[in-house]
Amino acid sequence: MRGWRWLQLPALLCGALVMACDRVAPEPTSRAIAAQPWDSVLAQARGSTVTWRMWRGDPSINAFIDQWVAPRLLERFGITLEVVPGQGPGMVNLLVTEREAGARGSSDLLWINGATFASLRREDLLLGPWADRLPNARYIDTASVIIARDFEQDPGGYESPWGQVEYALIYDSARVPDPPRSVAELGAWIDAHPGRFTHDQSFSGMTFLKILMYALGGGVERFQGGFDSTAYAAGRDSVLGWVTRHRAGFWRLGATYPAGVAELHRLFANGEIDFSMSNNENEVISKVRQGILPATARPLLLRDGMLANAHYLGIPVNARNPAGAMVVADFLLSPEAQLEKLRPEVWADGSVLDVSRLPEPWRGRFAAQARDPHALSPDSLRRYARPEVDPEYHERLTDDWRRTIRANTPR
Amino acid sequence: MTVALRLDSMAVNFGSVAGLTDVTLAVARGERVVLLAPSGAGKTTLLRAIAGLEPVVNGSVVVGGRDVTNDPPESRGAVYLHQTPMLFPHLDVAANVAFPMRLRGIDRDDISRRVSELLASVQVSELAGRRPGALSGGQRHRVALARAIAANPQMLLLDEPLASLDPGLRQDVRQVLTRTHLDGTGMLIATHDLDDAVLLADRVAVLLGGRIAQVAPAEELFRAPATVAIAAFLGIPNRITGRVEDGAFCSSMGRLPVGGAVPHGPVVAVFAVDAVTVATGDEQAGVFGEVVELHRHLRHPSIIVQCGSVTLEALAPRPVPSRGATVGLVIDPSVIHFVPGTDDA
Amino acid sequence: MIRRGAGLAAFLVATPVLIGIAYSALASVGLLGPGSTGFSTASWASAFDDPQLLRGLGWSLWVASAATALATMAAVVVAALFRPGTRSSGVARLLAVMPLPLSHLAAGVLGVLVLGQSGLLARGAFMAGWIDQPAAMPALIYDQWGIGLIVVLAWKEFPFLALIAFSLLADRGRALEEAARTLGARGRAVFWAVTWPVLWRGLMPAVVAVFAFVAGTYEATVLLAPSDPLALPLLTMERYTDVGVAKRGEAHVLVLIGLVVGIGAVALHEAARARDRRAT
Amino acid sequence: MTSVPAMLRRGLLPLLLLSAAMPLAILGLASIGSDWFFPALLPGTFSLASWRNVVGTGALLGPALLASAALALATGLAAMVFGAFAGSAIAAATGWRRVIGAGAAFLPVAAPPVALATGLHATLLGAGLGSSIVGVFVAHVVPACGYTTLYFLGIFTVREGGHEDAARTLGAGRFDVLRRVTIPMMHRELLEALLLGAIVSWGQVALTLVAGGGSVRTLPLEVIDYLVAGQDQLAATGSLLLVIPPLAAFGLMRLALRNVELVLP
Repeated sequence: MRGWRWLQLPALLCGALVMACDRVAPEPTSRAIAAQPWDSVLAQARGSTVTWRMWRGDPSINAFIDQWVAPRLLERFGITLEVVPGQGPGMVNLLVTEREAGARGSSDLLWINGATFASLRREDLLLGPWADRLPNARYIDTASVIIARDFEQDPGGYESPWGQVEYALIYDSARVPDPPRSVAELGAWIDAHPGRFTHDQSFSGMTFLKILMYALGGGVERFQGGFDSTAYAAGRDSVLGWVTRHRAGFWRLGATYPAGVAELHRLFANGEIDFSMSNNENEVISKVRQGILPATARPLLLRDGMLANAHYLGIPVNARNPAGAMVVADFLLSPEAQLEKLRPEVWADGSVLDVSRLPEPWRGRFAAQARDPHALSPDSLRRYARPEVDPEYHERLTDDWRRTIRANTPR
Repeated sequence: MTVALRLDSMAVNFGSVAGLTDVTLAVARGERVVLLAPSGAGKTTLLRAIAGLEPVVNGSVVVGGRDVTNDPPESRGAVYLHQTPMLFPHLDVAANVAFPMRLRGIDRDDISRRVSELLASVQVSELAGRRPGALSGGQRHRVALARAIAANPQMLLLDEPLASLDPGLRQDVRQVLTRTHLDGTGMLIATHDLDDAVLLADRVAVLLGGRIAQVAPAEELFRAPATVAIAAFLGIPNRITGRVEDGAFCSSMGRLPVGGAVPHGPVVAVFAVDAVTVATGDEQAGVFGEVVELHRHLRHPSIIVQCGSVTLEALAPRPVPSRGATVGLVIDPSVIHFVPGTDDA
Repeated sequence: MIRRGAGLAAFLVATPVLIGIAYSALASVGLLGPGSTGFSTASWASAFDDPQLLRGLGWSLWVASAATALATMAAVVVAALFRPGTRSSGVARLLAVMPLPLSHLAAGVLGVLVLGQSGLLARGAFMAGWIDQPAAMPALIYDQWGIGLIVVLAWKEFPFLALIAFSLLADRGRALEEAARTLGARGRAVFWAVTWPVLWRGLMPAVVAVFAFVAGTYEATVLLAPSDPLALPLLTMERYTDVGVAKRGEAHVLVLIGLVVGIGAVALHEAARARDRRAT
Repeated sequence: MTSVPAMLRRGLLPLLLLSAAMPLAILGLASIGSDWFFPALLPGTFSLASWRNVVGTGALLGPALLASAALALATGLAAMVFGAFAGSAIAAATGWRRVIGAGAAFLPVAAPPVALATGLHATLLGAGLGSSIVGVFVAHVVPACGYTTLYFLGIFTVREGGHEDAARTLGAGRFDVLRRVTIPMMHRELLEALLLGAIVSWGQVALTLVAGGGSVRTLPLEVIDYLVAGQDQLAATGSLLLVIPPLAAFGLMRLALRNVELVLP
């Protein structure tokens, strides 16, 4: 899920106005529901309606939710699923506004992660802890640092994971049969093929720079455990130095950068550049199916390590139907839903389950899951996955890149 | 005879500056009063103020015996007719005439009967179904008049109804105005045209310097203008400054014996062109001068004669004398009007 | 009654905007909004300290001037050539005004699809054998001079100005042109002596409104403009959506600068018109 | 012998045709085509998939279209009424009152959307209208009223109230004048103002987001979401839906007014 500046503007605007507001204690009744026995939760959920607020920008995800999840929820649990659009900062803003106005909640379930989770927790807008009580929670791959930690934060039972993604470059196997596989090789490739590489200015592009920073700055371990300005200064200097060294080989000589990842995809698909990138290694699968990227497009991981993160489901404190929301979250964690979601023709979203913990026949089914030719192997994904760290690194790097590289001002 | 309109010391501003300062005037029912004033004197402003379209700063407006100074335009009983008729382009002729009656919620049959009557009275019955855009200028005036009468007003306020019309059309509209007989309604017709005033008016009110300078029937106005300024506005050419002493008018032309009730002291003698004729013999002539200019009016040719420091306009004799000729002039003392004071107009 | 009406109308229209301006003014000096820490001119200092601001402001003014000038010229030429009474004037008017309801967003997308180095123009050039790859196509979008953005904005604003130009010529222009012709003016002289002055005076308020709008427009700009210099609306939005609340004050400084550009254009025009009125 | 203007006219007509037809053609192609990469002049694959998102289960574009249409209509009506009154009031004022009135009308038009959004959001929150469709309506009405007020200010400045005055002295009250004279005489201007206000609302992005808190979904918001997600086919379909209704309204209005003009001289 990408936050985007168009959407962020109003959200932050709203946030701006409510920052100074007093915090109202959440209602204790909703909290109590989270502590009830599962049977009682199921009973309360039956016949109810769950309003799920989520990003609606991808037709394959929408189809999965509307045509696969919703009918099963109705059939098995008597739950009517209602999906409303909303994401990231906009949801934070909405909940704050609702609390301020004393209005009843307009959502029961939220698709969140990272910064959104942090803001919601800071504002005490999430119900919990409840996630660990879901029956299907026992299958979660708790050994994975990607799932157990959300940008270095402990979910603490206030959000339940339901998918994971890993950052990947995208290349065209027809145009670049032998792509660079490390940061060093990428640098050499850029020098050898001037004008064929760039990254965008938005969140994805800055995440790419962050990946470079970890790779050139001695690994992500150097940056873990909260923001450290010394580690940052060193990391920044190495990544901006790398960019400066290879800049002459960038698209348009590195004088301008595409606004967002959609623009980057467009340049890539039309052969203006040879690489695109994505927060989700499987985006290439759905975009190829949708005819947005060429069929020869492939994801690419750099050996130095790529960033990965999980996405979660949260329940707002003012939810009208927390019981129903918990049932939906549990269903989405079920092996059946996770497997369906993983299928390339459905969504190709990474599973958060530890397959070795699953009972048969699920273990076999996951193993037999035919992999899309565009998809990467779970092994390599796992090998190169690096966890997200303190968001301040992202902010500072973005700021410094804008002031120096983008503004074409020598440092 | 009751009064249709009475204005008492009425003051109206032109925009934000003082305009009309002290207007007092009365119009009787069935009377046609022409408001005669030079362009820019405030005729339109005065009519619009009476109708309630401009705010009255001071004084009062009484229509049909009722003080309407603070009433909105629609309840004053005074209809204002624009110089160019403001017929509603989205309504046909009959609907335009029916407009004021519709507002009063009159029965449909009654309305259509009355509309036919009114259209017949202004001789445009055959145009009932036409849109205003398809009418000639004269027809528009007729329809506008019919529509105004349909409002059954105490007063009709007509703003320069004949200005900007060609001569044929002027005749046409004049006829409609003079023939339209309205017993209960007074008419105030603004114009700057002397001929119109004479033709249309029962009485003429002269608006000069922000006030009504004189109200009189047309002949009296032209014979005895109250001030030199009025005389000048009326275009009376001969205005001689002098004194009346011992039954004679003394000026640079010499002494002219006058009779009757004549003011004493400094006066201005005002007299029309036809008061001065060319003497047939020298013994008759009161004053001699040189012909400096010939005015070839169609009906009354005149000559301009320089008599010392005084210039006189006189009826031209036949044959017309040539320029530079010396002529003797006779002034008929009985038609001289003496205005007390000096000519500062 | 009428005077009170004008005051009330002005109040109702202006209040939300004035509140916004007041909010921005207070937030820019740290008295309101997130991260506000009491009165401080730090945001102003750091906003003006950033060389991106003046470059971005200058670039936005250039793009707005060029696009407005181009759209105005096109509108005048089309309206003058197809004035009422000429052949195919009806068709031309209809075609000129057709793109009017198109959103700026769609206009930006079309700009990318047509003018990009791999856009339809480039594909046509490829088919014709003029270029062999996208990079050989001149850069019309994300370019230093904003050529593509100027073309798109001019095309988007042209129908609005053309609509006004057409009605100006239909209302007053025709009689005046006839008058000029009877006075002996011919062809080009009629245009310069009558058509152009009539259009110029009548179009001016709309031209100013277009300029103010274009200088602050975001949708097409974000799709077509380069990242350096960063156009003022883009810089403002970037500051606004920055994750760190510390930039919010700077964002409000930029909002106020954008406001000065918009209101300034209107004020300049009004002043010029007032002087013009006094002079004649 | 052809004159220079005639030659220019002949050259310009195809350009105008291109400018009018190109948006619809390209958006139309993009909405049904994918695999459209350089140097192909036409898409490689055609499908109506994106149009299923207009109507059908889980469709987003259809409901957004309805929301946009309702908002545009309501905004257009409100802005038309307000603009007519405000415009005539300001046109009738003199001196500094007129200057201030005209300046006020210019404010929402010339102010950048962010400034407008900040003020509106503060006001809406104060009125308890945050994140509601009513709040979005109010947010759209403000700039729309700016445009319609300026529009009517221009009209009433040159228009003399002769017909209204005539009606008043013929016995019509203020309301009668409005109902029987001003509205029937100005139906063209009123319709144009309605369209103007509706178009301002129709294209609104920033204000919808601010006032609606993201939960009031209009067509431009969907288009932006798709654009950001790289879903060019859906974005094109949405853009096409954004173009067609105003174009149709425009055409219908011209047609309706042409009929009126046949009756009127």
